[in-house]
Amino acid sequence: MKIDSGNTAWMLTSTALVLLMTPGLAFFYGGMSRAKSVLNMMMMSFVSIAVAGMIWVGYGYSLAFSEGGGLSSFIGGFGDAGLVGLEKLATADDGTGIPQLVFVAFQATFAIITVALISGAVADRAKFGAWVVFSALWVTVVYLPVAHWVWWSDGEENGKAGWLFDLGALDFAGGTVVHINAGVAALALALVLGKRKGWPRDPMRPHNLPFVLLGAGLLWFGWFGFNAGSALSAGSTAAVAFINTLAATCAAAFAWIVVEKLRDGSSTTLGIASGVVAGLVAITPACAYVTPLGALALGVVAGAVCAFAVGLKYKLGYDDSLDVVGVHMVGGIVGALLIGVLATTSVNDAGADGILAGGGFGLLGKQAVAVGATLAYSFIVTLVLAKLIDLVMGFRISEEDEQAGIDSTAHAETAYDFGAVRTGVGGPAPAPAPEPTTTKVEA
Amino acid sequence: MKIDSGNTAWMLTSTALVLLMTPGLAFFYGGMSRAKSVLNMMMMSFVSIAVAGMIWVGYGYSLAFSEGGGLSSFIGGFGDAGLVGLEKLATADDGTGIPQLVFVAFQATFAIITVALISGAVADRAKFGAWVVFSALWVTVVYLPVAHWVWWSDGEENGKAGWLFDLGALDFAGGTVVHINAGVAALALALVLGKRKGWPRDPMRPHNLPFVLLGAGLLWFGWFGFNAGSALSAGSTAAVAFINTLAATCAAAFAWIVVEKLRDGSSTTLGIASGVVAGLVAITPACAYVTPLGALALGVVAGAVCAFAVGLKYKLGYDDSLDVVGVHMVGGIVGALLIGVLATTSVNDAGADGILAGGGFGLLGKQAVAVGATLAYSFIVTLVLAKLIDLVMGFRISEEDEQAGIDSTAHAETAYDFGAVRTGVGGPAPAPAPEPTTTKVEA
Amino acid sequence: MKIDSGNTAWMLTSTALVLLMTPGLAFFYGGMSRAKSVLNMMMMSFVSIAVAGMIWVGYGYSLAFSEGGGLSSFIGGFGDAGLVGLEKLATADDGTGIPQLVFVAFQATFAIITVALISGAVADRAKFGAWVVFSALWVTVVYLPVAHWVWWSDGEENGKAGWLFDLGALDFAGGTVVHINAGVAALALALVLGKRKGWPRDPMRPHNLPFVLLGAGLLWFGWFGFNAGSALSAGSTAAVAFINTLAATCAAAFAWIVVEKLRDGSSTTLGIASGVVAGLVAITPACAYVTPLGALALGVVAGAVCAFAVGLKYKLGYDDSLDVVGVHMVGGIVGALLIGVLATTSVNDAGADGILAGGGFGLLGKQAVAVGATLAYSFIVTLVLAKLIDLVMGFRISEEDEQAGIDSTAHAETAYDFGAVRTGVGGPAPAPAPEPTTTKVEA
Amino acid sequence: MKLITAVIKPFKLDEVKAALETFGVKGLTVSEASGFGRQKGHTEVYRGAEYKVDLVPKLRIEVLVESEDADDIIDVIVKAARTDKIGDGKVWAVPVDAVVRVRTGETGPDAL
Amino acid sequence: MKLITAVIKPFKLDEVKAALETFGVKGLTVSEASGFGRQKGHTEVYRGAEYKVDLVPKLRIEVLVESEDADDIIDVIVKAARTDKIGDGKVWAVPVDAVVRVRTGETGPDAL
Amino acid sequence: MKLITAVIKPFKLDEVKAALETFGVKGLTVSEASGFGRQKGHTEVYRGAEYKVDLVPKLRIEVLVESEDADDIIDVIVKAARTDKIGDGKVWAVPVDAVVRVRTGETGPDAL
Ligand SMILES: Nc1ncnc2c1ncn2[C@@H]1O[C@H](COP(=O)(O)OP(=O)(O)O)[C@@H](O)[C@H]1O
Ligand SMILES: Nc1ncnc2c1ncn2[C@@H]1O[C@H](COP(=O)(O)OP(=O)(O)O)[C@@H](O)[C@H]1O
Ligand SMILES: Nc1ncnc2c1ncn2[C@@H]1O[C@H](COP(=O)(O)OP(=O)(O)O)[C@@H](O)[C@H]1O
Repeated sequence: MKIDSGNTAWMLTSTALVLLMTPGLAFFYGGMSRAKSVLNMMMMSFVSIAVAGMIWVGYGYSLAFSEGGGLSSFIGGFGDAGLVGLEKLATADDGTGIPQLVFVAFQATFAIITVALISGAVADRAKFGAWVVFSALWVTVVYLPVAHWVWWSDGEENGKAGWLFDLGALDFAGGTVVHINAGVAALALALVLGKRKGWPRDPMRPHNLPFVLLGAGLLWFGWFGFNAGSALSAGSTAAVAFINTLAATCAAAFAWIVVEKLRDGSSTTLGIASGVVAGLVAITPACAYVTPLGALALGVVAGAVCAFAVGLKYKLGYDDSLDVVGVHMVGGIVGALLIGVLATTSVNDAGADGILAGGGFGLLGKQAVAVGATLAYSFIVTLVLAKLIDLVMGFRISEEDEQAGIDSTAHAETAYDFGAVRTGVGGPAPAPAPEPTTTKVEA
Repeated sequence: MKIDSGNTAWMLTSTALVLLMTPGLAFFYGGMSRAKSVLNMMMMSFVSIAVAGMIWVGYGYSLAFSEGGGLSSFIGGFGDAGLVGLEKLATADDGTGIPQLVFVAFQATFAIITVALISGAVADRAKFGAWVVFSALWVTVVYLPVAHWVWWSDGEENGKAGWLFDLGALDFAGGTVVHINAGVAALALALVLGKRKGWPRDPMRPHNLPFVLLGAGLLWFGWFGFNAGSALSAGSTAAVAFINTLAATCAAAFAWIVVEKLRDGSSTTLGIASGVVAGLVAITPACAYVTPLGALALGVVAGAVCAFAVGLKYKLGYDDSLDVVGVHMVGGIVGALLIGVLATTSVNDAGADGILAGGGFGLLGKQAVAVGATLAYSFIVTLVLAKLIDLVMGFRISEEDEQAGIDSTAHAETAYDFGAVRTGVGGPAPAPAPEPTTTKVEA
Repeated sequence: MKIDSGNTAWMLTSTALVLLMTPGLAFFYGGMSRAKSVLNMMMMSFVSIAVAGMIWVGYGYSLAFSEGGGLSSFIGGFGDAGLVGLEKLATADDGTGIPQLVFVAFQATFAIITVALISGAVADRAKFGAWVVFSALWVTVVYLPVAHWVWWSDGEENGKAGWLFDLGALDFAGGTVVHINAGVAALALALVLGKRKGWPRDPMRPHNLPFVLLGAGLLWFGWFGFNAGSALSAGSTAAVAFINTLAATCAAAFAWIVVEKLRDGSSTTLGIASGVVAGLVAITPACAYVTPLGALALGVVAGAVCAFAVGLKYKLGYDDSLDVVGVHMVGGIVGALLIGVLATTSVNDAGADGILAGGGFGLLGKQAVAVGATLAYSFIVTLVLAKLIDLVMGFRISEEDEQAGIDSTAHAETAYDFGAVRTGVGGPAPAPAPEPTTTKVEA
Repeated sequence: MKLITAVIKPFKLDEVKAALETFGVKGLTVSEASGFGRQKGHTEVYRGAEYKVDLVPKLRIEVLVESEDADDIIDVIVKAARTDKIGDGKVWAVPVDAVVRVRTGETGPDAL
Repeated sequence: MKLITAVIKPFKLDEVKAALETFGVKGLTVSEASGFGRQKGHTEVYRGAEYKVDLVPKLRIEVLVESEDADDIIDVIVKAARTDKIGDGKVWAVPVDAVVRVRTGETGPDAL
Repeated sequence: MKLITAVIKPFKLDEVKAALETFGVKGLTVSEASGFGRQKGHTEVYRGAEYKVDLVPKLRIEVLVESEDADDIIDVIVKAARTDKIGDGKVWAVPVDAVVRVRTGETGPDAL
């Protein structure tokens, strides 16, 4: 069909917006880290862009979004590997009239951010090389299949599709594929890597809260591309997704700081930033299926639940350093399940009716299956993958390097140098030699 | 009418851009604050998003942009409360073909930033809870009516409309509704709260000038959505608004630093950042009504006037901490009045001719009425509101808390922790107890 | 022709995106500077926006993009000075249906960033006033002609056009006009200004690496407007440009840190950020002419080559402080020449076939001519210009001011003030007077 | 001569400085520090985690004075820095053998 | 009384502090510093440029103690701060004439 | 032994360090500070507001030396740090009872 310049304009914009989310995440996470490990944290996000981006062009798009022959319910094939020959196609049959390569690019940014999200669980202590290997493998064996399950169909009526798509589970913009998936993978990774030295005894507070807010702001901004862009067109569905994304986020941010105020006596910056993200996560799967008032309600629940969920790690004893589990996994589950309650076709014919709209418990059931399947698959495969990497190359840095700070030991840099007194990277002295030695820290 | 995907794409983008302005503002203001109160400053912006966003969905849009029965010239009604039933509508009769909910979301971001702008006047010293209450009430009793006066009409010829709309005063993107309104409210609030301890004797210089520039950069970027988005379509009017926004801002930034150079000997970073914002403020109401050369002239005037206006507070003795009055109120007035001089229908048929285009003094008169009405209404109502809040719950923190820093006393956080020596939130010792005590600062 | 709202929406967005790149650049460069000169670095970017923006409206657009009578192959005329009368035009004959003023604004942002790019070569030591004069003159005598050579044509078949356009050299989004041009001008300027005191003996490491990443992130985001926006429409060409921009950047970033790891033992933050920019630079001229796999290859080459090229300055002894030459000049040349190898009309009919697509060496030859001409013209004219400015007003600050830090001596500010102990701007004592003196550092 | 060092609460700097100037002290040097003493730090709960913070921010003031003024100046500092709450800090004096003013090379009490 | 000053590697702070507390020290003051000694710094190569970095980050701990404890405390610090690698730091003691606790005005050993 | 402390202008660090190394000093410790003295600070006008800034950034250098070198070293510092403008700083010496090198446990002059 003919290219629709308006839909294409919105999708180009959305793609750029979603790409910006990963640098935004680097700040959200980096600000929460300690000053001696902020760079490593940010590097994990940036290298995820590079790795997942290259994979996507190479074979990722093809495995996630092409027909996979007999395995089509579970994984795609290599027909579109290298994106060869897609240059002049418009996305065929969906009526949006956007060039195929725009859809490819849009989806690339989802794969990128999903893997980057996981890194928050392993702040301060993951070998950088091991992280690079992990991110490549994880995209391949976890992300691509799950994306295929939920989003792929050949577009024909009664045609082939991913098994969760077939089932009728709703996930508009990636609650299961992105957030639950990343959140539970983060849990698995935190378990394999173990706790940071000193955790939870020592304070490991955010070293730069304005950066956390910067990250939250950029994430919020980019998330409009994520959610409203998932309409693949600039029309009423995008409009609904957009206003709901705003409404739910406002409510969740507010709910989080109210919980803090009541429970702890003060509302914090970290709290409002986390509330923003929790709201965004929870509305993601639901944004095109609920009313604005429904979105407000969903936001309140997500903000309050996640405000409590981030404390779980202290009780259960896993060091999910920057709360990926408490925000993304829990928030994603809240959103996915509340679809079963709040969804209504009055908003979007392509949706379904949840409990409150008189649709009964059927939808909730399907949502639970999708959640459960994603949790189980992602957790198990990630656990195995991480263990394997740990065995083969070691996933964790030495205790000495961790204490000195991973920025200087792994990247030969320190984040800041404000002083009048200029010092070096400040790692442990290179060696007990009486004469100047040469530490190579070239860039 | 049918949805126009191109116009919708631009309005979705614009809405996201304008939303980004408030986090941008958090950095613009936060960087200007002192290190011990930057978080509180940024929190005021972020919580404004949450509060105004929820109100907008609840009843704000309805009061501002729906028909209000007998009071229609002054305020809307509750017909669209909760946005119920707007999901599938396109904006009716204006020919732009954007979904109604996109217009709702776009306007939400205006309400949000307007109230956030005010917070710059009360840096370091406002109770956070009181700010939250203030922001909710202020949006309701000041913003919604003024927005209704200026922008609402039922779309019929000789139909109903807000009284300033009826009058024929021009305000393309919100010079009166947003900037003059916020600026004069800031003045009222600064008067009610009083001066910071030590002001103006002590230096209270920006603690992080790069953040100020970051804020200015994000504001500038987002402002293209604010101004060119106010065309509600992607066509010639948006194009004019866009280039004028660029031209005026360049001129104002340059004018400001030239004034500094001549007057003080050096051009400063704070100066160029402030000049950018002054230019943006001043061109806001005028951007679709003047030529690019007119915009350059308007920018020069705005930059130079505001560069002097920010010094006024020292002469008059009100502590408008981050120059909301000097930049937004004064810049807004400059822009609104210069429309009366520079506007020309050669640029936009929907505009009018000012003095230079041979339109006489009529337009200038109308502009003056709109400015005067907004100044008077906003100042008085804000003053009363703030006094009331002060009486009921106290608007200002204790002197001791102010000195120790509002970040640690109100939010139990400090913005930065760069040191090798890790310390706590650093507020005053919790209590003279010989044994460890527990300060609850959970988040 | 009629306005196309979709194309216009995308071009409005792209223009805003490209404008954001210059503040992004301010952070990329500012983070790499030392703490005592970050503000000056950022000011150079911001003032470039102001200066180039005003010039563009005044006469810049006209000289670059209008018909220049007998000199039309080399420079435009003054027919469109002041943009008078362009308000209601759509861009005439190119079929994109965007308003003329949108094209004007889009191109303005290119002129702006090109001059700002140069400033990285003269960190810490250029008189601010001299920089302002330089930026105005450089845009006029270097940028405008080169842009005219490469991009201007009157749209008629066999009509008039810039001489490089005529030649058939390909530069989709500005590899020669922007990057090679700025890169070689940076070299000339670094030679005229000389080395920083202490360079290369003293460490002059980035003072704020998160800012470098922030800059890289914003540049990347904005660059999608730069490259995909250069299609001037939202269709297949933009789609190709977009995915290629992503692919090449991922590959270049990864290649750079692999080089570092192999050569130096660690991958650095500065490395990945530089790799991102190197990839963006190199794909810029090529993005609409190669396949995604071609873009990956081009990215790998660009990342690796530039990772070595930034070390050249130490061998050759010019103080290109923030690696403008090594990244923009070298990266730009890599991209421009690789078009001759990788271009294929299978992607874009408006392109040409390079060596691999069976087009022979002809295209490579044309590319080499365009590169050579830009290098020669820009280098020589910039050298003369800088020397002249140096003679007339002095281009470099005093050694004492440089040592004390240009932020405090030229702008009367310091970037940060985190301390509990509040100090002043910290420049050398104003004068040996026993009584308080007044240093004017007003803003 | 003596070197008097005072570790005080940061927000008391202005008062201490003012008091010293009133007394006639001609110069002083300030730096940032952190410490603990009786004020053993405190336990903070942040985002559900409880931990002990035992170093509290302080400022460290150094003043070179003539020996005969030492006691009075200690007194002045103590008075100005006191809040009567735990953590108010310490002041101590050590003997100084020599002092030189860099600019002029003056030594001894003239250099103060 | 004595003032003991120790310049140590930053990451040794916790151990030194713990050792001092175990010994019975009631307070201390910490500040950031940088220094060089035998550990002459090192040469770094960054982005192709080679340069000498000669100041290495350290922490500076000050403890006021009774004269008779000084030697033991020096010992305790030395043991806790030692890594046997170059750059471990210095500890020194200077005589103190007077100490006052700001909060109470107590002086002498009572003020420690 | 003596502990020599010098408060100097920040940009003089390199010169002072070089001079001390030439003299044969084996180590030193640097920290950031701010201070005032004759150089009473100055009045600044920023954005229309006038205020007094009275603390100016300085660096604080500490060097442990053998007693007999103390005077010479003070001299070396004073020469290197001098700009002849107000605010050049102070140098002082206090007696030291004991010095220990952490790494080896050496004491006295050997530990310097
Ligand atoms: N023995 C000591 N040696 C060095 N500094 C000390 C010592 N005791 C206390 N201090 C410093 O004095 C500060 C206040 O001491 P603290 O005992 O908490 O207060 P108070 O003296 O009011 O009981 C500490 O934070 C620490 O910096
Ligand atoms: N003479 C000195 N005066 C002051 N401080 C010193 C002196 N010598 C060493 N230091 C401090 O002690 C630290 C460690 O000294 P160094 O000689 O490197 O280690 P080591 O004693 O193990 O050989 C230095 O970084 C410096 O801060
Ligand atoms: N009495 C003092 N005690 C401690 N430090 C002092 C004293 N006098 C001056 N200083 C330090 O020396 C620095 C320079 O002193 P100042 O009197 O301004 O210069 P000059 O000695 O050249 O007149 C001050 O900033 C302060 O840090």
